[in-house]
Amino acid sequence: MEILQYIFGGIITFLLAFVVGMTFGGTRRKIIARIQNRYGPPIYQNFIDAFKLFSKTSAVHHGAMHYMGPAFLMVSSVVSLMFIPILRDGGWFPNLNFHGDLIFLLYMMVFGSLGMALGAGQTGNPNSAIGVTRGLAQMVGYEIPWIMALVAMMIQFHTTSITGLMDVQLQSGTWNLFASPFAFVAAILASLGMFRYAPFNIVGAPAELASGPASENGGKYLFTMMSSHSVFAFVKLTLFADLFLGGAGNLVELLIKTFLLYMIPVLYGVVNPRYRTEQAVRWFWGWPTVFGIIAIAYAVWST
Amino acid sequence: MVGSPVLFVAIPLLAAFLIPLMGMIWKEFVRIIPGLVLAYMLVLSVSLIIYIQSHGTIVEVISGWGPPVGINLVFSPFSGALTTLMTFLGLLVWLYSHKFKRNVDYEPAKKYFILLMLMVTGSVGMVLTGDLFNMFVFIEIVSISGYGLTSFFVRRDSAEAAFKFLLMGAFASSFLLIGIMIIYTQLGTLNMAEIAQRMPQMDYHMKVFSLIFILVAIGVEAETFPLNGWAPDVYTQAPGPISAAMSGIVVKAAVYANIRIIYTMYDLQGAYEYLLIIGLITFIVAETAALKQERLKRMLAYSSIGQMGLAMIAFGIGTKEGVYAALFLMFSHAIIKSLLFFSGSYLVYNKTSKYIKHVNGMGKYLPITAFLFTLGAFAIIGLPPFMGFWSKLALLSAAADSNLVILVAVILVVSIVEAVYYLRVVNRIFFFKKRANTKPEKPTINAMIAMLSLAAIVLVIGFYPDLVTGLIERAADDLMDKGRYIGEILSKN
Amino acid sequence: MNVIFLILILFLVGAIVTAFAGKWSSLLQDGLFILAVTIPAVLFFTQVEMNQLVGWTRGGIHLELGLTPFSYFFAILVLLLGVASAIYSVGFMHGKARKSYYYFNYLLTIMAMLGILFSRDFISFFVFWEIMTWASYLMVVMNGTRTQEIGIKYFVFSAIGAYAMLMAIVLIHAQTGNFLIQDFIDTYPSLAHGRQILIPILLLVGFSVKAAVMPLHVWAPGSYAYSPMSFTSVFSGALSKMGIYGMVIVFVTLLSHLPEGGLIRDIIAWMGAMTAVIATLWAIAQDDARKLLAYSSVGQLGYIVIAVAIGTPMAMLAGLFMAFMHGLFKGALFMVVGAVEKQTGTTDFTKVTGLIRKMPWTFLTALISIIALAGIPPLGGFIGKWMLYESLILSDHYLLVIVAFFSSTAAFLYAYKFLFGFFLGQEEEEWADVKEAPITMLIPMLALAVGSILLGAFPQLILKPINNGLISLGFSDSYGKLWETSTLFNEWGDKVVLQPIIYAIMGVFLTTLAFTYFRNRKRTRYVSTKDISTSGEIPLAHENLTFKENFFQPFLRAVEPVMKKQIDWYYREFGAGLEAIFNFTRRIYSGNGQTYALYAVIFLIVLLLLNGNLFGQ
Amino acid sequence: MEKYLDILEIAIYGSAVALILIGLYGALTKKSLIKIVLGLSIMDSGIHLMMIALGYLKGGTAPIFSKGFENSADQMVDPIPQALVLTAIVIGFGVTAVALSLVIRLYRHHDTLRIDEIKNLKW
Repeated sequence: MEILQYIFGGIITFLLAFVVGMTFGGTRRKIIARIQNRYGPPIYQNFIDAFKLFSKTSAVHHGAMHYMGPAFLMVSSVVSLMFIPILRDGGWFPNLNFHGDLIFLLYMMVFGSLGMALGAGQTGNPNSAIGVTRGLAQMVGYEIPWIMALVAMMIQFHTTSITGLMDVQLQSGTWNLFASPFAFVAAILASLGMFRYAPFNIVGAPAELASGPASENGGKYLFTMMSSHSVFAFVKLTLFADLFLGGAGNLVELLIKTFLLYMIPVLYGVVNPRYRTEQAVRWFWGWPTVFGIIAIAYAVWST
Repeated sequence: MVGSPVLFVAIPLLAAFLIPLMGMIWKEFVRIIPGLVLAYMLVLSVSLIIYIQSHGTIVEVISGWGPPVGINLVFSPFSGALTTLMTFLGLLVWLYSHKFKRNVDYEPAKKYFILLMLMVTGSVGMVLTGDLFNMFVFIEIVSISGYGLTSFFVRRDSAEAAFKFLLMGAFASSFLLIGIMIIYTQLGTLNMAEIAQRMPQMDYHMKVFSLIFILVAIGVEAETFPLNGWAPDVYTQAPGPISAAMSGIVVKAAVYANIRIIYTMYDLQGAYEYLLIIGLITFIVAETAALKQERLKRMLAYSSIGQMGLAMIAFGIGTKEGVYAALFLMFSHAIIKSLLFFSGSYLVYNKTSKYIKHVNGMGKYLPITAFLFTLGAFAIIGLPPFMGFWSKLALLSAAADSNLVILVAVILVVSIVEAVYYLRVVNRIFFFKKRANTKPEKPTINAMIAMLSLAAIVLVIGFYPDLVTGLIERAADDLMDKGRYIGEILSKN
Repeated sequence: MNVIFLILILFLVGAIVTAFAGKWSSLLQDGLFILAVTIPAVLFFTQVEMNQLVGWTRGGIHLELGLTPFSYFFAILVLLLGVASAIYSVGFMHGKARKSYYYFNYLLTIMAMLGILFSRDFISFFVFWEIMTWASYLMVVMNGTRTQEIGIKYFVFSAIGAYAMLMAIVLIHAQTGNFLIQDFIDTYPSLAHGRQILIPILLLVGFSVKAAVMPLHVWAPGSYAYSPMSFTSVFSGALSKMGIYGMVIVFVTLLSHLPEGGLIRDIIAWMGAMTAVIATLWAIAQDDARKLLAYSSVGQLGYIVIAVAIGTPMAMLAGLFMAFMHGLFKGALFMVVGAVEKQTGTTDFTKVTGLIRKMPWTFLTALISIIALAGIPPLGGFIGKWMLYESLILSDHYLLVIVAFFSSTAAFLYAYKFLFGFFLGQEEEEWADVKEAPITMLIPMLALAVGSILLGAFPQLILKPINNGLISLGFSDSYGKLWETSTLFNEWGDKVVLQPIIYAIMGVFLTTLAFTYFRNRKRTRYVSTKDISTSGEIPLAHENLTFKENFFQPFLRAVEPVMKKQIDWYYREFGAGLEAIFNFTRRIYSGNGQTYALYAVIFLIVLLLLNGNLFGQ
Repeated sequence: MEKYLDILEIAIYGSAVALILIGLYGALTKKSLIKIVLGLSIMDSGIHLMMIALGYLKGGTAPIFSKGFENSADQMVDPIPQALVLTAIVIGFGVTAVALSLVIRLYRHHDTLRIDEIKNLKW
């Protein structure tokens, strides 16, 4: 029966993440449009796109890995989702909350990129491969401040589990945003790269690479990829909220917190041009890493 | 007693005079008789070794004159072990060259075999003699036959090498005479045991002077550092088996003389340090010089010098372990270097210039010879489970036991250089393309037997060192026990 | 006869017999070769008893052989890889030159590795160590390419290591009077302080060379790359672990008694970390699969060194577990390269491409092994990494976490490059008739890949022997029960439970796959990689659609400053300088006989002038 | 008589040392092979002379036990150096002969007698 409970909880959580992720994505498009002085698509435009892709039938495929690429991506987002407490105090399905920790999550989160890259590789489209190499390079860039932030948290609060970190915030009454501010800054700066919005969108580079790794995918493949991206966005936002903003007691709180967090990369992206890959990598190894080091120093000092 | 040590000297000298006469009867006698003589010497020394294990050291007094006046030969565990080694190698060298010199005319062959026999005899004499002046005579016998053998090939630069050897040898013999003279005027005797006994009475400065003259003189033959300029040339130019005999027999005898003088005759502590330092310098200079050699035999020559340096270092440590290590080193070096010279000669057989590049690709054409050379190279580098390893281990162990940590480190670092140049050759043998103008020459069956028996020793001792360690240990005990040596000789008086 | 002897002698006899059997029949030789590996392996697992010592005396030195639980763990790895790679070798060496030579050295290497693990005294240890070195040296130079450079470099560094070890051994002998390892461990705490520091350092230098720790790693890339691939899988997978084996013993039994032990450990750990980073970066820059994997091996060994140097119970478990995993996946990956090399004749990424449909099983092995290498859950690689990070955090080595994590992330780059380079991308005409590798090569490859998966789900299979081994070394037993559940947890009580994770991953994966694949299966058709969308334009025949050159150029540009010069370069310059000096000093032998005579006279005069000082009473 | 013997002794020692030094000079500085061999011979002679001189006993007689001299062992010159010198002279002669034959070979091979031009073997 436990299995059924997991499956049911998983599906519900997935739907929640899907809806929230899609909506946020639509909002972003709208905001960008408005800032660029356009009218922009409606907020629900993403749903329409997804529905359209979902109902399309693919005529061609490029082989086994081509199929598996989106599946890998989906595994990464959904399994990560399962390990993240959506609401604190078990206010939502616990899923697999107690079975993994931060380091596990780190690896789970990069799993998708690699799987996707494999799928993109088999298509034989040079644009995909170029996009993949850029994406992987950028990932090495932002993982450094990101892991620094996480390690700083682990040092400071003596736990590597996400629920543990949430409990710490509950007990002390302060958010980690204030308890370890530098870690928060480093993590947020790293998150700019994770979302791959401008200025770090050279991976997809719609203009010249035809959206990079995704370029050979349409129909169901693209739908799978799109939904897993949305879920993944939700995963990241929820994780940030859990780690730094004390988690959320109910869904409304969760939505507000995640939306605010989401605005950071979105707004940063709107006002910035695009970096080249090596610039992006070096950018991440600049100030974000410095903040990361300060965060660790602060954590060591404060314990 | 199965025979007397005198026979070691008497039989070959007699044979040397008889061979030309016998040669008139049947030309093959010239080739066969030296072999028979060497075989007899080997049998004799083995049986004497067995004999002395139960009966103690043999001191043979020649023509009834007691030690201070007459000449005596001493067959102790130490000198006996060396004698066996030398005669064994001598026999192998003979076997190796027996057919090797087939294409050589009667006259040169006669000279070659007689001189070879005399060289072995002289070396054995150096080891066995208990008289300082007698030692000088034997050194001269070895040297003169060495000059002759070095210049054996007329068309090469062999005369040049021989002349350098002669020049150094002449200086050495002058110095040795001076040294002997000083000792005689001070102590009035030439018997080594008596000299050892009376040494404390000698004036300190005279003692040092005489020691220096003798050390420099014997150092020429023993290839110590500033005195070994002749050695690479001679090894390069002499026929292959003679190079083997030089490094395996002559130099061993010279080192023996060196050691006997320092350990038994003199009571100067500084002499050990001298051995250590000079040995170390010899080792370093020779091994580094070998690194960039272009000629195979010259490389082997420097390696040989370096190994003798190692033996001197081991003697210089001065403890029983050190002596044990040194003897083990001398033994393994004699065997392995002979193997290397034997197989190396065939790898570069057809070129008088003997460049290392001529061995390129020979592994394909001369597989067994190439394999034997590789075995020798691995063994001399000191890779287990071959023989060289145990001797090197003994040396390092002895040095460490005497707390000479730096020495251990230096030896090991220089050993890396040694490994490099040997492996470069091995790589060339197996993995380079044969050069168009080299012609592989198959070893004769005799040469093959000689090489295979050496290789068998390398392998067997490598897996089962106990075969020789007992013998070497007894020899080391014998050398360390100065009082017994003196007592045994003088008791014959 | 004791079974330990029997095993070693069987290998030795097998080596000789196999080498000569080739004269009669190639098939017989192959059969004998397989038997020569498997029979001792079977004997080992069925007959050898723990902690049973056999002693004998050789050359006046007392020697002992025996099996401890700790070496048992490494023996599993050696024999597993040894057997797998032996089967693979039969296919790989088919029709190649120097087969007898290969078999001989292969068996000798395996024997030497087992001998090292059996050795309970330093002399047998060193003897087997050196046999291993020269046998593997002969393998490295076997292809005959760049022997004077790669081979000599390998040997020189091996010699540096071995001689450092030998120095330590003779110093130990000077202290204890014998060569037994256990005696030395017992007397170690009572040694003089200088010796207490010197001996472990020398031993560590010796082991670091084989474990390819920077700055002694420069031999590794070349040697791994230029050996036959079937041997490299043992070379990198098992032989390098002998260094780890020694290091762990030194760390656990010696350095724990030393006040400065912590410092030495930290230095080694940092050296391991630097190795991991630098080697990973260089691996990314390689265009040859063999070299890529070679650098990758160095990098992976770096992690293992970090773990064992940190030396907390969890780190030790992590390090040894990673060592085992590395043996499995790197062994399989080298076999993959060998298969590709065998079928296409080259291992250059810029040439070979799009083999996935030609060699699907090879690709599957590569995929699984790469996932294990990258440390992605749920395969075994992740467990090792996880334990490493947790133990680093718990033991307050925060910067090391960052460094290790960085290189682990960067490893994704070359991991992807490996898969993409050979198997993905455009399917070129040139490789249209490449066939799948023969079955003898596929079976061992896939077996190792299955091993990676199996250890991901059931790490206790191997954590148990590791744990027993560490306890037998005298290691504190706070994690004694770790392997009983498949739950990994750290001292803070946080944990990763593997089974639900694996189920979740499989479930989601299959669901999505079903969603994209099974509903579309009938209606989609396969199109070649030429048939792709290029932003609406149809690619012309001459247009290059293969992206191979400068694969990670942007990334490499970002890290350019640290990759300007290889450490290799410094060694080369140093070596060249030394050779020049030696070349100069040998001019002492001027060739002029008179000069030599002059030396003699001068030497005499100098000695005479020095006399009193030189030969002091 | 005494004084005469003293002077003789000094003269002998002096000439021995002078011979050795002359020989050394010749062997070490002269470039001609022949001169080097000559130098070696001269040096040898000097050493032989010195050996004889060392064994000499002032006013001693020849070391021969003959009628009338049975009990005069104390007065005899030490016989051993003389024996040694005989041997050494023979050896020196042999070495010189070998040396000269080598010189001939060298001259044929190199067309020169200058030792600093015969350097095919070096380093």
